[in-house]
Parts: sequence; C-alpha cells; structure tokens
Amino acid sequence: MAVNLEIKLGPLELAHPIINASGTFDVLAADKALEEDLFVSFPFAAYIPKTVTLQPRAGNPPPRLQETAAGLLNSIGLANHGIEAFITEDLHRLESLPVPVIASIAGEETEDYGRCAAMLDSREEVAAIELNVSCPNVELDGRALGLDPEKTRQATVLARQATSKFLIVKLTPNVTDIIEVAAAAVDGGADCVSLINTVHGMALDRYSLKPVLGHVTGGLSGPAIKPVALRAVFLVSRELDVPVIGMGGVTTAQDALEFMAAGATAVAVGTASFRDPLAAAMAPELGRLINEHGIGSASELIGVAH
Amino acid sequence: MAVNLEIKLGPLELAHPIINASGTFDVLAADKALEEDLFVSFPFAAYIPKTVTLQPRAGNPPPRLQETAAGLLNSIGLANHGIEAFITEDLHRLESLPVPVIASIAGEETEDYGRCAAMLDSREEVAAIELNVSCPNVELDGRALGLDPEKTRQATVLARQATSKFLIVKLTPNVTDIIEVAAAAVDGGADCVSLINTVHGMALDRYSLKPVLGHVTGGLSGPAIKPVALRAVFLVSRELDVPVIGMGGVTTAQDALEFMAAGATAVAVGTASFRDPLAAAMAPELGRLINEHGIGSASELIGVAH
Amino acid sequence: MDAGLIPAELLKCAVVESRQVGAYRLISFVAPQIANLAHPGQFLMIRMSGNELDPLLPRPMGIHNVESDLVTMLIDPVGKGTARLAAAGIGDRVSVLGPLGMGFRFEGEAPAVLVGGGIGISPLKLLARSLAAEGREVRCLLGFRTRKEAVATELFSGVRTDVITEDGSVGRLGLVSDPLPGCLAREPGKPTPEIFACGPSPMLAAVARIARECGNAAQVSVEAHMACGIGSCQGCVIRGAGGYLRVCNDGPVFDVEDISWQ
Amino acid sequence: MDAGLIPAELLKCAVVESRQVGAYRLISFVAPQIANLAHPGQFLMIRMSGNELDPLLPRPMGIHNVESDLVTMLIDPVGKGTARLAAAGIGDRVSVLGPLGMGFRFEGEAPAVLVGGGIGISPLKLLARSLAAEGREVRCLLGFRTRKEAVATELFSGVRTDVITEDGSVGRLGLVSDPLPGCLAREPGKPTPEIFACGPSPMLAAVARIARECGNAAQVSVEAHMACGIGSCQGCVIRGAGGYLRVCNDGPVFDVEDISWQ
Ligand SMILES: Cc1cc2nc3c(=O)[nH]c(=O)nc-3n(C[C@H](O)[C@H](O)[C@H](O)COP(=O)(O)OP(=O)(O)OC[C@H]3O[C@@H](n4cnc5c(N)ncnc54)[C@H](O)[C@@H]3O)c2cc1C
Ligand SMILES: Cc1cc2nc3c(=O)[nH]c(=O)nc-3n(C[C@H](O)[C@H](O)[C@H](O)COP(=O)(O)OP(=O)(O)OC[C@H]3O[C@@H](n4cnc5c(N)ncnc54)[C@H](O)[C@@H]3O)c2cc1C
Ligand SMILES: Cc1cc2nc3c(=O)[nH]c(=O)nc-3n(C[C@H](O)[C@H](O)[C@H](O)COP(=O)(O)O)c2cc1C
Ligand SMILES: Cc1cc2nc3c(=O)[nH]c(=O)nc-3n(C[C@H](O)[C@H](O)[C@H](O)COP(=O)(O)O)c2cc1C
Ligand code: FES
Ligand code: FES
Repeated sequence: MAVNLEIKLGPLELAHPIINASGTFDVLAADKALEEDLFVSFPFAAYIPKTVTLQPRAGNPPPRLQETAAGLLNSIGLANHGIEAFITEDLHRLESLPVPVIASIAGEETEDYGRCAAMLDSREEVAAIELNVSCPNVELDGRALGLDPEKTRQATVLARQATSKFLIVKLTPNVTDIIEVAAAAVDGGADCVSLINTVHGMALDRYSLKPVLGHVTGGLSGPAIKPVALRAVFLVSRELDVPVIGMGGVTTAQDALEFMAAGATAVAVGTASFRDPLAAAMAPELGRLINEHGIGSASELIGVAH
Repeated sequence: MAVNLEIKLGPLELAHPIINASGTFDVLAADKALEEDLFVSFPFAAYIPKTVTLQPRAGNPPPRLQETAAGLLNSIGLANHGIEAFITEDLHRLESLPVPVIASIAGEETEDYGRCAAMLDSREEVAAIELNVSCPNVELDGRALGLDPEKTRQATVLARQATSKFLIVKLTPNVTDIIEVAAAAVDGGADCVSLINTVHGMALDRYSLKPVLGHVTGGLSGPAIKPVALRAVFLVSRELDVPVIGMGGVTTAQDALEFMAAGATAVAVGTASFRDPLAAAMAPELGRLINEHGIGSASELIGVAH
Repeated sequence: MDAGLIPAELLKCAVVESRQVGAYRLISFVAPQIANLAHPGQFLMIRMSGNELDPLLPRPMGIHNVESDLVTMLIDPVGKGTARLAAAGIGDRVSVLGPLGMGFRFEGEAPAVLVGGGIGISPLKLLARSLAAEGREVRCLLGFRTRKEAVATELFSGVRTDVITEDGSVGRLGLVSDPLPGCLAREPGKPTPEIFACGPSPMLAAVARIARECGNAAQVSVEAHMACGIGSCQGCVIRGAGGYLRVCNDGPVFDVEDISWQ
Repeated sequence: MDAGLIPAELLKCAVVESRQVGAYRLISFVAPQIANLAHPGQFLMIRMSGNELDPLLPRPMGIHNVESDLVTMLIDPVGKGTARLAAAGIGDRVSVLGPLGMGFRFEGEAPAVLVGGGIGISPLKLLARSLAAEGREVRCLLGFRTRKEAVATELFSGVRTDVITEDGSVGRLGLVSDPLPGCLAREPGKPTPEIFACGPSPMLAAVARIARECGNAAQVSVEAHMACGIGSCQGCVIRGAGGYLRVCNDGPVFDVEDISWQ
C-alpha cells in the first residue's frame, strides 16, 4: 500500500515532509562538488539556503567546527555574501530547482528583519521566508534576538508588515520557556515555527586546553540534541495552532517519523547530511515506516504522540 | 613527577577533584550488589547521596530510562525515602566512609530548602549541603525552582539562614541565562555552584510512537551534553567568584581535565558510572594528564582555559 | 542466595564463540569468576569494550549457560545495543559486570515447569541444568513466533521440551501459555509443580493468572530498561504489590505475588 | 582540473588490505570509480559504515595511492575518528565520498621537489607517480619525528627520497625544511624547481617562507576540521590573502601566495 507523503505547509505543497536545514546544505556548492545533477534529482521537498543578512558577513575566525559525542559544534557565524548578492546572484540560479525555495534571513536588530523581508517580498522565486532569530554564533556570548520573546515578536511584526509571504520563525532552544517565545512569534504574525536551532555549547582543544572554536562558544547540532528538539516540537505543537518544522539530530527515517509523531508537519535534515549526503533521500523509507505503523498518510502522522 | 591532586572546596579538603553526581551512585546499594568493599576503597573524593526531600517520594511511573545518542534520558522523579529516614537510617551508615559526605536536598517550594537545611545543620556526618533546585522531573513540564533566578535566591537565603555548613547550589542549564541564576544563588549566600543538572529532553517509543518515559519528558545526561556543561562551567566560573563543581558527560580523565581547565574546582561523574563502574577511578589518570601538560597541581589547572 | 553474597566484577572478556542459532546469536566469552559465581536467573550488564560512545550503556543480558571458564549468552538483536553485541566476532572484547540481581530461588523437590517465550528461553537453560542437578523433575515449554526463533530449541537437548509456535510452523500452534494448565496438576506422591518463567510481559501476565487459578507457586523473570544494574539509579522500577520494585536489585526474578499485574 | 569535473560518489567499500607501516596504518579498499577519477592531492570523506553515531562524521583523508580498482590511504591514528578507521579489518566496510577538492596542479616541466612532514607524506606517493609519469624529475624530502614514523619511507621505493628525522634516528637530523633550500636552485638548462608540500602548519609556513626567499613556485596541501567536505557548510575555512578560503572546495591544495601566513 503506497502511503501519500504529500504535506501542506501553509500555501506550500510539498511532495514529502523532508527538507534541508538552513546552513547545512548548499545546493550550488554541492552540485559543483558532487556533479550529480542535483537540480534534476533534488532529494529535499523544499530548499532553504543558508541564512543571509543585510550586509555580507565573513563569518567567525576558524576553527569553526568540532565534533563532540554524537554531535557537532559549529561557530560559522552566518558567513554569507549578503542579501543583495543572494537576490541578484543566487536566486535566479535556484529558480530551476524543482522544489519551492524558502529564504532564510537574519539581522542584528529587529528592523533588519523588516528590511530583508521587504527585499524578498516581490521575488517570485521565494515561496516562503524563514526568520532566523536564533543563530548563537553572531554575538560572542551566543545572545540571539530569539532569546527574548518581545524582540522575537517585534522582528516578526516588522517582517509581517513587509511581506505577505508564508512566514516561518526559527527559534532557539536556549531559553527557559520555548512555548513563550513561540507564542510571541505567532502573536507577531508567524505562520509557522521552525524548531530547533543549535544548542549552546563549547569544547576545549585537547592539547592547548583553550577553547577550540575561534569564536569560543558555538552551537551544538546532530543526534546528541535530538531529545532536546523532540521535546520542543512536542510541547510547542501541542500548545500552538501553527504548523511546526522539526529538526535537530534527524539522521534516519525513523527519526523523521518520530518528529512528525511529536507534532512536526515537515522535518529538516541538517548535520546528518554531513555524515551521509544520501541521508536526504529518506522519504521513501519514511513512507515504508508510516505504512508499517498502519497510518494512511504523512499528514495523519502529525502529532500522534500527543 | 607526582602531581598534587588535592583540592580545597571551601572547608572540604579533597584528596583529588573527582566526586560523584547525586542520584547516579548509591554507595549503599552498590556495596551490596558489587561486594567490593566500597567503604574501604572508595573511588570518589567526596560522596553525594541522591537528593532527599522533606516527604518520601515514590518517584515517577516507569519507564524511567531511555538511552539516546551518547546520552541517557531519565525521569526518576527524586524517588527517595525522605530526609528523616535519610538522617536516621543512612547517615550513620555513611559515617564510616573515608570521604566527606555532601547531602543533597530539594523541595517543592523555597521554604522546604530552609527546613531541610535546618534538619541537617547539626549533623556532623554532613560536611556540606547541596541544594538541588534543578531537578527537571518533579513537575510535568520540567519546571524547577532553579529556572527562576529570584526563587533560586530565596531558596538559598532560607537554607543559608538555617545552616552554617558549606552551601552548594546545583543549577539547571535549561535557562536563558545561567550566569544570572548562578549570580542569584551567590547573592543568596551560596558558597559554591554545581553545574549542570540534566538538560530537558524527550523520546518516543519506537513502536507506539508515544512518549517512552512514563513522565513524558525527562532529563538528558551523558557525553551528549558535555559541550553544554563545559560552556556553563566556563562562563559561570569566569564571571563569579565562588568555586564551581562541574559535571555533565564526564566519562574519561581527559573530560575531567577539560572541566577543570574550563573552571571547575571539582568534577562529578554521573552517567559514566553506569557505562563503567570503574570510571570513578579516574583520578590517577587525571594526575598523569595534568603532569603531561606541565601543570604542577590540580589546583593550578583550574580555569586555565579562561 | 543473599544479595550480600553476589560478588561482581567488571571484566574485559574475550569472545571465543559467536554463532547464529536461528533468529538469535549465541556468544560465549571467557570469564572464570562469573562462570564460577553465576546463579540461574542472574544477569550481566554487558557492552563492547572500546571508547565509542554509541551505544553508550551496557545492556542487561541473561546468563544462558556456563561451562568451566565460559559464559554464554543468547542475543535477540532487537535494537542498536543488542545488534552491536550480536555482531561481536571471535577475539573481540566485551566489558561485563556481573553476575547481578536475584536469580531463581529453588528449594524443595517440586517438579519444575519452565516456561520461556522468545528470547526469554535464554536463562532457562542454566536453570534447567541446575534443577536437574538437584534431582528435580524438569519440563520446558518453549514458545516462539515462528520456525526461525524455534531453532533455539536445539540448545535444550537433554531436557524434556515442548515447542509451541504462534504460526504453528513447529510444534504446537498457539501461545506458550496454552499448554501450561495441563502441566500443573499435582501428581500422586509428588509436591505441586512450581513454575519458572521468562518472556515478554503479556506472557508473564498469563503465567501469573494461570498460576493463581491453578494454585501453583511461580517465579517470573521480568525486563526493564536499566542504567546501572546495581540498584543505584532507581531507573528500572516496576510496580510491585507494595510500591515500586527495582528489577536489577530486587529481581529480575520475582514471585508472581510480589508484582502488580494490572 | 576544473572543479566542475570532479565527480564524486558515496560508496560502501570493502576493505581488502590493512597493515601497519611503522606508526601509521595502511588501508586499501575496492572503489573503481574513485580509483579511476582520483587526482593527486584530492581527498576523501570517509568513515566506517554502520549506524553507530560516535564517531559521527566522516574524516578527511588524503588519497595515498590508487592501483587498478584499489584506493589506498595512510592513517595516523591521532584521535577517535582516525583510530576507528585504523582499526578497520579485512572485509569491513567504509563509507566514502570522493574524490573531493582541488588537488595539486602540474603544468610545465620543472623539476619537482616534494616535501612531506609526518602523515603529510601520504598524498605525495600518488603525486610522485603522476609527476614521474609526465616525465618530470621528482625528488622527495620526507620528514618524521622518529624512526617509528620514518618506516613509511618504504612506501616511496623507486622515488628519490631523503629522510630527515627530528631525533636523527634515521637519515639526517633536523626538520624537513632544513635541506629544502639546497634543492631549489635552478640547474642549467632546466626550469626553476617547483615545490609541492603537505604536512603540519609550521612546516608549511617554513616551506612558504623558503619558497618566497628562493623564488620558487610552491603548492601546499593544508588541513582543517571539516564537516561536509563539499563546500556546503563553510566550516573548514582558513585565512586567505583576500578573505576566508574553504579548504575542502577551494583547496586542500593552494598556491602559497593565496594563503595568509601570519
Ligand atoms: C534482566 C534482563 C535480562 C535480559 N536478558 C536478555 C537476554 O538474555 N537476551 C536478550 O537478547 N535480551 C535480554 N534482555 C533484553 C535486552 O536487555 C534488551 O533487548 C536490550 O537492552 C535492548 O537494547 P537495544 O539497544 O538493542 O534496543 P533498543 O533499540 O534500545 O530498544 C529495543 C527494545 O528494547 C527495549 N529496551 C531498550 N533499552 C532497554 C534496557 N536498558 N533494558 C531492557 N529493555 C530495553 C525497548 O523498550 C525496545 O522495546 C534482558 C533484559 C533484562 C532486564
Ligand atoms: C584534506 C585533508 C587530508 C587529510 N589526509 C590525511 C591522511 O591522509 N591521513 C591522516 O591520517 N590524516 C589526514 N588528515 C587529517 C585527519 O583528517 C585528522 O587527523 C582527523 O580528522 C582527526 O580526527 P580524529 O577523530 O582522529 O581526531 P580528533 O580527536 O578529532 O582530533 C585529533 C586532532 O585532529 C584534529 N582534527 C579533528 N577533527 C578534524 C577534522 N575534521 N579535520 C581535520 N583535523 C581534525 C584536531 O584538531 C586534533 O588536533 C587530513 C585532513 C585533511 C583536511
Ligand atoms: C554548520 C552549520 C551551519 C548552520 N547554519 C545555519 C544558518 O545559517 N541558519 C539557520 O537558521 N540555521 C543554521 N544552522 C542550524 C541548522 O539549520 C539546524 O537548525 C541545527 O543544526 C539542528 O539540526 P541538525 O541537528 O539536524 O543539524 C546551522 C547548523 C550547522 C551545523
Ligand atoms: C538516573 C539519574 C538520576 C539523577 N538524580 C539526581 C538527583 O537525585 N539529584 C541531583 O541533583 N541530580 C540528579 N541527577 C543529575 C546528575 O547528578 C548530573 O547532574 C547529570 O546527570 C549530569 O551529569 P552526567 O552527564 O555525568 O550524568 C541524576 C541523573 C541521572 C542520570
Ligand atoms: S538499573 Fe539502576 S536501579 Fe536498577
Ligand atoms: S567542510 Fe564544509 S565547507 Fe568545507
């Protein structure tokens, strides 16, 4: 029995629930390095490029990566060539992707979100906008806008005023009460929340005993944080009425199954793509598992754990 | 060259920096099951029994444990036979331990901390008191007193008034700003902070797709959370003037080395004891590593990463 | 068997035998101390030696058999931890703590009816041997899902066994508890038979019900997720008649009356 | 070698050779596509196949050699990831992505001076072979800490090699960069020698300085922590003359002038 894997994420109709996590898969770079025709056989049901900001950012000093137990610490620091270059250079190349493109934007202050959203509002290549209010690698102490419910609300309000596109707000788990922050985003006009960005962490260099990352602290991703992410998805999706995009350590189709059961409408794969570039192609296996559980379709799976 | 491993934790003189994490090693049970004479060759430099509360607690419904990637989720729920039984039954059995005993107490409201501390103040077997304001498994949504800086301060003040013993406050990492909570504890009279208790998390049962833990959510421990713990120890010890007890995923002597470099005066071993009951005995190897790094003593290692 | 008399050791033991027995994997390793001390129904906490952190914790494993220096376990690879153990090759090392827990208690001379379901048959081998050595009459009911699991019956050669499979592919069709009532009647001149069971929870619940109805004493070995295996963490509890019981320390073998069955 | 022409594959390949070479481990696996496409200086992202999550990510590994269907790598087990790979036995499977990155570029006919430090000698074998096949004069300076590492010199039989060890236990005493200036003079009738180097950062910095001072062109293969290996994550950057460079995609081989050396 074939399971219907299609899901609706607001106005977006996705062929299946598996998308990529921003910053972990660059289709333009991967297409070049892998010489598979990724533009023809694209594994994800939507594509989220790396977060862009008003001004280009060089990113943080290296080292930027450190593996930890079943996890990865990164301090990339939103390295990107700026929203203008994104619009003029990248967007038309992404146009030929067979899936919707969700642009991810971030700012240093709430106003930046409005400005960036305004710049994208007229772009037809952009199916939806994700506000990344949760990157822990911009300020030295890992402070992101999204740590503060009120600032999260404001950034969302400003973006909402600037665009009618489907608006996703991507939240950080590094808060005392993630439901409160999620509610603030929805109150500000978010159509959807994305959970979770990386968890605050740090590692020392084995030899020097100094912080290994050039930025001192970083964000933890990968299987290690799956329990943290699953809890956030479960609690927020139970409490709020908007769809949730779940992510954090999703490595196998079984993980995706569990995130959807916990309440996610779509599931993003991040660090697992580094482990195995084919992890992206987990949708058929997800279908098999859904079937095995006697569930009729992907959309019926959403929230069965509640 | 032999490295001096002795450290001072306030008035406590410890033979080395390795102690156990509350709730993960029960010397009375282990002594019975293992029939090693743990009272003679005790591996830790101090002993912290499981947290006790004013009233006995049966704990949460099973299942209470679930392994995750390089981590362990638990929802024990402070199962204990109450502070009275602890005093009348356990304490005199612990008297013959060759190391200081640090009693761990918790309460449902701030006043409980004062009451429990008062009951322990006159007990000579108790060298220090740890206030566990951070157990995520008492309330259904994981809300602990320690999520709120002001309640943390209050609980500490009340305990401080009730006892002159060395007072440790054990904090939760599940807050937006752990420095703020640590500062509140110190402001309330804490002599020392313990970092970190478990990280909020959750898992689903692979087959039923329902929450696997009887308590729905739980606390994540083990190597998976080491980066989270190391960051907390680094930031808090850099900011505050009290000694820090570091824990969270410490599995090897190398981990202990890094926690001390990050700023911990003592290091507690928790989940690793389940993996390997001999993990406790890492002090000699720690000495070797300290020596290899050309550092003269354990106390000189503290905070070298700052 | 006083808990205070259960020594334990944390050993890195070399695997010397690793073979498939139908759906299960049989693995033996050298561990003289454990072999010497093991009592039927006790268990080990066991993992592959090495510093990789996934799987993180040891898994509880029953002791299938001991033979001079060798300890044998029988593994049903249901998840990552058991699959990793089942993949152990000759010469690999396992870290083992044990023997742990309260095993089966046997006093008196009653005929013994051993009931095993699936991988729950594992500890019954050593139990059957020990009971027989004490001169007791032993009869095994071994239940499996299919022919593939039932291959493990071969491990019970020399013991009187009845095989029951859920699909009828070998032996009798049905559940292992089906023929149990027929084995419980007291024979003239003998004490009332006693039941020793290990298997999945629904099977144990059925055994408990039958034991109560037929008036036989019964001990069951139960499962729980474990972390420490030595009573330290309070993680492995089940509901007992008078509150929570720790499977690792108070069990894993319990008298049926001590457990809350609803 | 245009990046657009670097195909890659994610393969589960069987290990067919695993042996110790002094301090290092030499491991070969069957990977016809990679063997066919590999260019000297390119690398692989490689890990043990299997679903254990620690180590989590593949590790970047240079291609030491290719021989018909076989790809060989040389591993210095410095940490958990490399130790796990070094422990691979015959028949084990590795997951491999590659060949990746921009390898050594070679045009012209200049004599080639290859400088390798420690495990950095690994990619020089295939490079030496390829240069020789193009008719270029090849000379290798191989530097090691001690005799134990220097055993790997045996992998360069047939190539003109000078061995330098830091403790003088084999070959010349000192650093591999010490004899380098003496190899760089232009000989009559030949182009100025070109340097190709791989090794630890301080060695590469010394090579860069010497190349500048002596006026020779030099390419160096550098290291960085990697996650994706394909330019996706921006994690592997080093400081370049004009901003950050991705080691995996812009390198790992760079002209010395493109890198910021302070
Ligand atoms: C006293 C005792 C004796 C046992 N003897 C044997 C034996 O002889 N042979 C054998 O094959 N199995 C035995 N088991 C069961 C075995 O311990 C579990 O199958 C194993 O722990 C599952 O781990 P996993 O990683 O393979 O599976 P997981 O992927 O973790 O889970 C698979 C299934 O096992 C259950 N499980 C997970 N963790 C545990 C845990 N720590 N303890 C118990 N169940 C768990 C899960 O709920 C799930 O249903 C015994 C269990 C106990 C308590
Ligand atoms: C292009 C390239 C080619 C390489 N070729 C070889 C080779 O042929 N043979 C070989 O033995 N090694 C090679 N290395 C180095 C090898 O990748 C690292 O030693 C390995 O990743 C360390 O992992 P670990 O888990 O063993 O060590 P860890 O315990 O993680 O760390 C040990 C040391 O390795 C460094 N390190 C950690 N992670 C990485 C990473 N992802 N990338 C680079 N360094 C890291 C650490 O800073 C530390 O100094 C190469 C590296 C690169 C970038
Ligand atoms: C190297 C790296 C770069 C990332 N960059 C971004 C980013 O630019 N924008 C963003 O919203 N999230 C970014 N993230 C976070 C991921 O999108 C994702 O939320 C997080 O990694 C958890 O998912 P995972 O465990 O599957 O990786 C990044 C994560 C990693 C590991
Ligand atoms: C099973 C279990 C029970 C615990 N019980 C307590 C407790 O009673 N009191 C307490 O302060 N912390 C308790 N903790 C938290 C640990 O003391 C420790 O802070 C945490 O597990 C992180 O350290 P680890 O990663 O080394 O385990 C418990 C942890 C576990 C895993
Ligand atoms: S497993 Fe820890 S108390 Fe039983
Ligand atoms: S490793 Fe990801 S960009 Fe180089």
